[in-house]
Amino acid sequence: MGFPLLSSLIFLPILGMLIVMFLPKERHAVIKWTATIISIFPMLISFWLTWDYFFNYAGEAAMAYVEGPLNWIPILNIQYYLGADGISIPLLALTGLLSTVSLLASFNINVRVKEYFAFFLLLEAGMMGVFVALDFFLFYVFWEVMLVPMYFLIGVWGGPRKEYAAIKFFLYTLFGSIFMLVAILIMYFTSEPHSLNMLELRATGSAMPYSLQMVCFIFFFIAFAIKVPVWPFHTWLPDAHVEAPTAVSVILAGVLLKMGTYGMLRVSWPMFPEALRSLSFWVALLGAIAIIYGALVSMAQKDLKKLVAYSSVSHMGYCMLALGAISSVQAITGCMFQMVSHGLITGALFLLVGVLYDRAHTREIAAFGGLGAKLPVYSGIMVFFSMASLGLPGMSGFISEFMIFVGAFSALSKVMVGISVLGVVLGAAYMLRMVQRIFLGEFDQKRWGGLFEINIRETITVAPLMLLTLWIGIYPKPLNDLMAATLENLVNLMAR
Amino acid sequence: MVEAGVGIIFWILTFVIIVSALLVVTLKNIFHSALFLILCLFAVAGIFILLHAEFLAAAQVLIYVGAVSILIIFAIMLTSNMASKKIIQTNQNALVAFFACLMFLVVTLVLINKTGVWNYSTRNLPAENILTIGKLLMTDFMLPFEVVSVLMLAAMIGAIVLAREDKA
Amino acid sequence: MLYYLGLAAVLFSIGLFGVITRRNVIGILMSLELMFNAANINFVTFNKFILNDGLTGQLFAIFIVVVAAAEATVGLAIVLLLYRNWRGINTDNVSIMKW
Amino acid sequence: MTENAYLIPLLPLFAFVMIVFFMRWNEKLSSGFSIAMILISWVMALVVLIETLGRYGEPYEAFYYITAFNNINFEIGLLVDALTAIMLMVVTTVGACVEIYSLGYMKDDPRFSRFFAYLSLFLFSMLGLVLANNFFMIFIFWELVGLTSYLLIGFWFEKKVAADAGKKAFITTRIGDLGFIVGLLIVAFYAGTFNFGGVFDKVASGVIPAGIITVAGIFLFCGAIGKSAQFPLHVWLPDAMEGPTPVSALIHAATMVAAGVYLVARIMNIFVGSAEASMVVAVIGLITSFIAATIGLVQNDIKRVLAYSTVSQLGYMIMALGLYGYDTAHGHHSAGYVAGTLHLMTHAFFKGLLFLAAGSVIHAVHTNDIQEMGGLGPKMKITSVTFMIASLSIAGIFPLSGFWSKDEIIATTLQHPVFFVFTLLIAFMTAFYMWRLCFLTFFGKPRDQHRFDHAHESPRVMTWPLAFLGFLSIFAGWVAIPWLPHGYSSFVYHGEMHHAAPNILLMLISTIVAGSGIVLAYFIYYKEKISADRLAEKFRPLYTLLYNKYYFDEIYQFLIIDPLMKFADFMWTFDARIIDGAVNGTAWLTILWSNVKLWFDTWIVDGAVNGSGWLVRQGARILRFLQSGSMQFYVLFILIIIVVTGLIKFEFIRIDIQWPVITVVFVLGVTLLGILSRLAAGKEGTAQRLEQEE
Repeated sequence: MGFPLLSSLIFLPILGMLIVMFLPKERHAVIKWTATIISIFPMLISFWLTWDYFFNYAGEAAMAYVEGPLNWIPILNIQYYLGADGISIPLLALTGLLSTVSLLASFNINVRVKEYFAFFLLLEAGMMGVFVALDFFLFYVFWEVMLVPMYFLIGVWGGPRKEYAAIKFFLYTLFGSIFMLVAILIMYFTSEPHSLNMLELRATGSAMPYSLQMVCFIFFFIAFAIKVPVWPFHTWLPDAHVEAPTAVSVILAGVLLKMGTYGMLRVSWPMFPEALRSLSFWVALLGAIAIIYGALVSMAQKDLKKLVAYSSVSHMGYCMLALGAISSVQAITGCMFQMVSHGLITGALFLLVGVLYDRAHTREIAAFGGLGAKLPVYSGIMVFFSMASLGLPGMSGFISEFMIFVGAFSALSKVMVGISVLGVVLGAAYMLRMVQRIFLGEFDQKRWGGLFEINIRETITVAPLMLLTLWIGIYPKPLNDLMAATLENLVNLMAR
Repeated sequence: MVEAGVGIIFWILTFVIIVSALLVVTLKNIFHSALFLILCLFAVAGIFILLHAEFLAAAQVLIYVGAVSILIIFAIMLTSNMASKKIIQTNQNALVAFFACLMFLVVTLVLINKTGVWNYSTRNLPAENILTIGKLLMTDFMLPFEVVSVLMLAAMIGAIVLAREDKA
Repeated sequence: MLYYLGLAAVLFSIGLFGVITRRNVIGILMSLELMFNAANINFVTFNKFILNDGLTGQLFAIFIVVVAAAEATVGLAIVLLLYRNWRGINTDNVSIMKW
Repeated sequence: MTENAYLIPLLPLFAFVMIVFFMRWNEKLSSGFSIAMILISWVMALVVLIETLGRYGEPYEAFYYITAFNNINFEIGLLVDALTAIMLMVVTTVGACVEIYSLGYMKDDPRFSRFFAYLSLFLFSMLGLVLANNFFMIFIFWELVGLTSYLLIGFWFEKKVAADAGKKAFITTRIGDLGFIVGLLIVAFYAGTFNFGGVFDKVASGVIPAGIITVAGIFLFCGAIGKSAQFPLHVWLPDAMEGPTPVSALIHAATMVAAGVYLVARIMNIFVGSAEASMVVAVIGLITSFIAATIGLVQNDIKRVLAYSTVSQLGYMIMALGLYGYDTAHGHHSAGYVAGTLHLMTHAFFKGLLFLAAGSVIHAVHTNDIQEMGGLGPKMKITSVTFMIASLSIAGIFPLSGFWSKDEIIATTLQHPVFFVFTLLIAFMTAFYMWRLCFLTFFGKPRDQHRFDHAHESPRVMTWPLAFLGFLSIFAGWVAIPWLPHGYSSFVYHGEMHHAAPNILLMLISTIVAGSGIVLAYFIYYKEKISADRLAEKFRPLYTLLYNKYYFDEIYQFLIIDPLMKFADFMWTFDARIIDGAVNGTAWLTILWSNVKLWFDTWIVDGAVNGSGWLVRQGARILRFLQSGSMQFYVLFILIIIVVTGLIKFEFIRIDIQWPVITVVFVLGVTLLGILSRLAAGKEGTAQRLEQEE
């Protein structure tokens, strides 16, 4: 075993947090740059992992870069056990990238700078940890660790209703976590000898009696569904997104939501095949409802950020639809694609909304109009991502949606998929309405004459997202190959 | 077991020591206290001789009586005003302290008394007291000896540094 | 032997009393010297009556004397310093290390 | 050259990239580069056409990249057959003409470079669409042309109508694409491949049930309905005329809207496999064609008339293709395929020309309303002449190119009487409204003197493309003259080659019908023998209905958009009130419960805690006297403790209580002692210290 790359993904941000904590409080610039530069290292490591995995491990489904298991709390058989495979690697890279990008986008934070950046790095550590943990206890710990900085980031630096949003987010997620904890405990006491090793528990789970499988599956599902969020557990999301500062919204949309779907793929799907088989239809149904419902609700929004937030609900609905199509590798691959692409696109949309908000101090769609003439570059980028979000070919959103549809069509009720496709039209409708009302039409010179164009730092933050969106959209094969073996294995596990 | 002559001398010395020690701690004039301290230390040197520690007695006289006491007197003369006898030389703890010390003394004495069996030595001390000490210092106690000399040096330097007038 | 020990105990108690009650720093130093002497007496006594061989007790006493001398030196230097800074050497005035 | 055909779309893409990133600040450079690229593409398309002719239309297929994915192939490849070659030619020709024309038309626009960038991007997508060899790729380019269409319609986005029109176009076509996607899903599921050849093999081999083929065909046709503006999704195309006129000419007349027709022709094998689907196609085409033609009769906006004419002609082509599928499914021979594709080509040329000429007129008089024009013929010779050539062509007058294609379509409908009658009726109406346009615009007296005085012929960059397209409008159809031994029909065909015998009677009928339409227009709008107003008065309800385009927009607004928005609002309220309300309600209940607990906590549990805290505080107030800072005091303290410990330890005092009690009593006692001693003397000491400090 070589250098513990996965551990360093977790502990570098923590180290960074400590460093930031020891910096003098008033030196804002120093703190900002330190945090950003530190966060570049995990990003580079995650990129290197992607690269290395692609060339050396992508063909096999086994865990790579395994660290441990080291006994951590031996009396409970809790281990420090990390590993990565085809479904965690892309998400790690996404996390690394988005963390750096959002730190870069946080440079306009001016109150309690030190705390903000320290929390942010802690958050990054938590997210990385969730994606690499192979021990349930460890997984749970990281899952919760991430909540705390999130709570403060929303609650301290958020918008006008930040306290409400933060508490709602925290309690809601915690509510779900409790179910997860119970399910973990059930698993723990069922396994013989008692174990918390996720990979070993797959065998335990599938050997459990049907009723117990159902209970565990549903408990896990509630925990993860709240995080995704699956309709009808989604109402924390618009509040949290809208009140959170820009960078935090980016992380929320880009990474946190993925943890729910990741959890399903990593934990509950391969563990309880029987329960999964009898419930997969309902999962897909929830997904289909979320697609249509999210799109409709976001059509009715007047607040730009809320619109994007509800579009997240709709987009994560695609993931759920795909997760319901358990027999199709294509759908599951599409789900992974959608996770990555939603992270990129919605992350970028939030960044851009933040850019506009910084200048105009309002997010009301009706307040704008004709910005295309005044801010051509900004409008161009925003239109680009709107198009990506509504699934224009040549961008990642299209690839993922199409894969999901193709896969789901073969595995699920045709009518349901047919109805879900409506989401594509509705998506076009709300995105275009938004674009039209903000960028097209008459320009109000008196009110918005003072707006200025997107600056270099902001452009740098969205540029990588743009490139990746295009890359995945035009040449999705590498990403597909990266995950193919793992997903095939997963589908086989689900089909047990 | 104490021989008669030695016994008389011992009691005299004891008397001197206790009285002068009491005066040291109670006299209002600190200068007088210092003088009684010298007397007390002399008497202790006598006790040492009684205990066959001739070299120690000599060292006691030289170092304590000769050096330390002079030093103290110097310090007294440098610092306080001897003429002002009004200064109360004891603080508000005196009463409590007195009882506490008395109790301590009682406890200690009773303890000494209660320890019934002492493991007396049968042999006598080496005859050539000074010779032996010298040998021991250069052999078995080499290291402590050196350490003590370094300590002395450090104390010296420290004293100089502390007592130096600030130029500023 | 018990008398010697008794003497030491008395001397020690007196020294202790002095340390506690003296207002003057120099007075405290002098009381300390008394306590050292009490200890020395003990050492020498035990050396004479208990120790089977050698002069370890006396050697210890010698070291104590030396250390006492050093302590006196430094202590007095501190006294001088205090005097210069505070225009007085009463301990009451040095008790700034309290709440 | 054919093997390098992929360069044809890539060159405009290159132009787009170069303009966006490097040239956008230099208008001349960007427009010049863009035109150069499309001209090279044009030359290459020409070479490809000649090579394909040399192979007698033998298809050429190339694969560049295939990835198998859960038994479905995703691939990127080229398919060049005769249809493709001709479409390439059409697109590049019209594209080149339009770009050159735009040099003049868009001259003073602030976003000049961007216009050329968009045009290049569009040409890339369109050419890619034409060259695609599988459903997946065609869908990708399908969406991309939709995007560029959106961008170009909304090019003058400061105008709200333009922005609205762009959005409407995108969303409406997207509704069609919805069906297209479902069709693709069906194809992928049942055929397991997206490749045209592969799918057609599966269809032909009968592996796929007939019902599925019908459903798939109809769903795929939905895409064409959206893109080619067929009933009931035709409403976006007239609105799309808010875009710059060159855009209307290129995208909304000649190429993109033809993509739907191209798609139907391309996947003809599926329709051939299902008579029902073909019939749906044919009927939709006929309805569209008829509706659009009737609306076109009464419109006053020159571009809208042309737009409805486009819709109508597209319906024609679709109908012809549908009838071909229907006939072939029943084992008859039919000229429909040849007719549809031929009309696709000729229509592209003359409709492009019509729009460009109309643009030239609009450029001169700055209005779209034909009621404000009139008598412009002498002032704008080239424009008016070319416009009239195109009008003759679209009306189907011998021997212009429109005649040959239209004649073929009418020939196709011979076996279907209903279709035949309507087709002739539409041909009549087409001739009528086109010439109504001509007479009102170029002949008679000027109705708005001010605008008339202002009018002038357009610059040469605008008239030359007109002349070139005029040339094509006359001669392009000649390739299909039935007496030619190796004409169009021996080159572009589906299934087996079928050489129809020329039907002179039919040609005569169609010419007479078209001619009578022109004559009627002549009497009404030139000679004014029959008053148009009186006619309108007489048929007031019909006129109103037509003038308001059968109220399609209003019906959609009322039946679909409004309910949808209401529903969206309702969902939002539902979300905020019910779902979120449930969450918040739970929170409220929890808070209520916790308030009860809070009371309990405050007074009982916390009371205990606070009480102890209070105790500690009070104790600390006393105890702090212990911390005197006086060394001597500490020593005394230690001494006392040692003494007491000694007393107890060595049993001077016998206490028969447990050690904790002893400890407590002992500590308390010592503490009190110390405090007392401090208190006794504390004030004095403090006072002294204060004195010293002063």
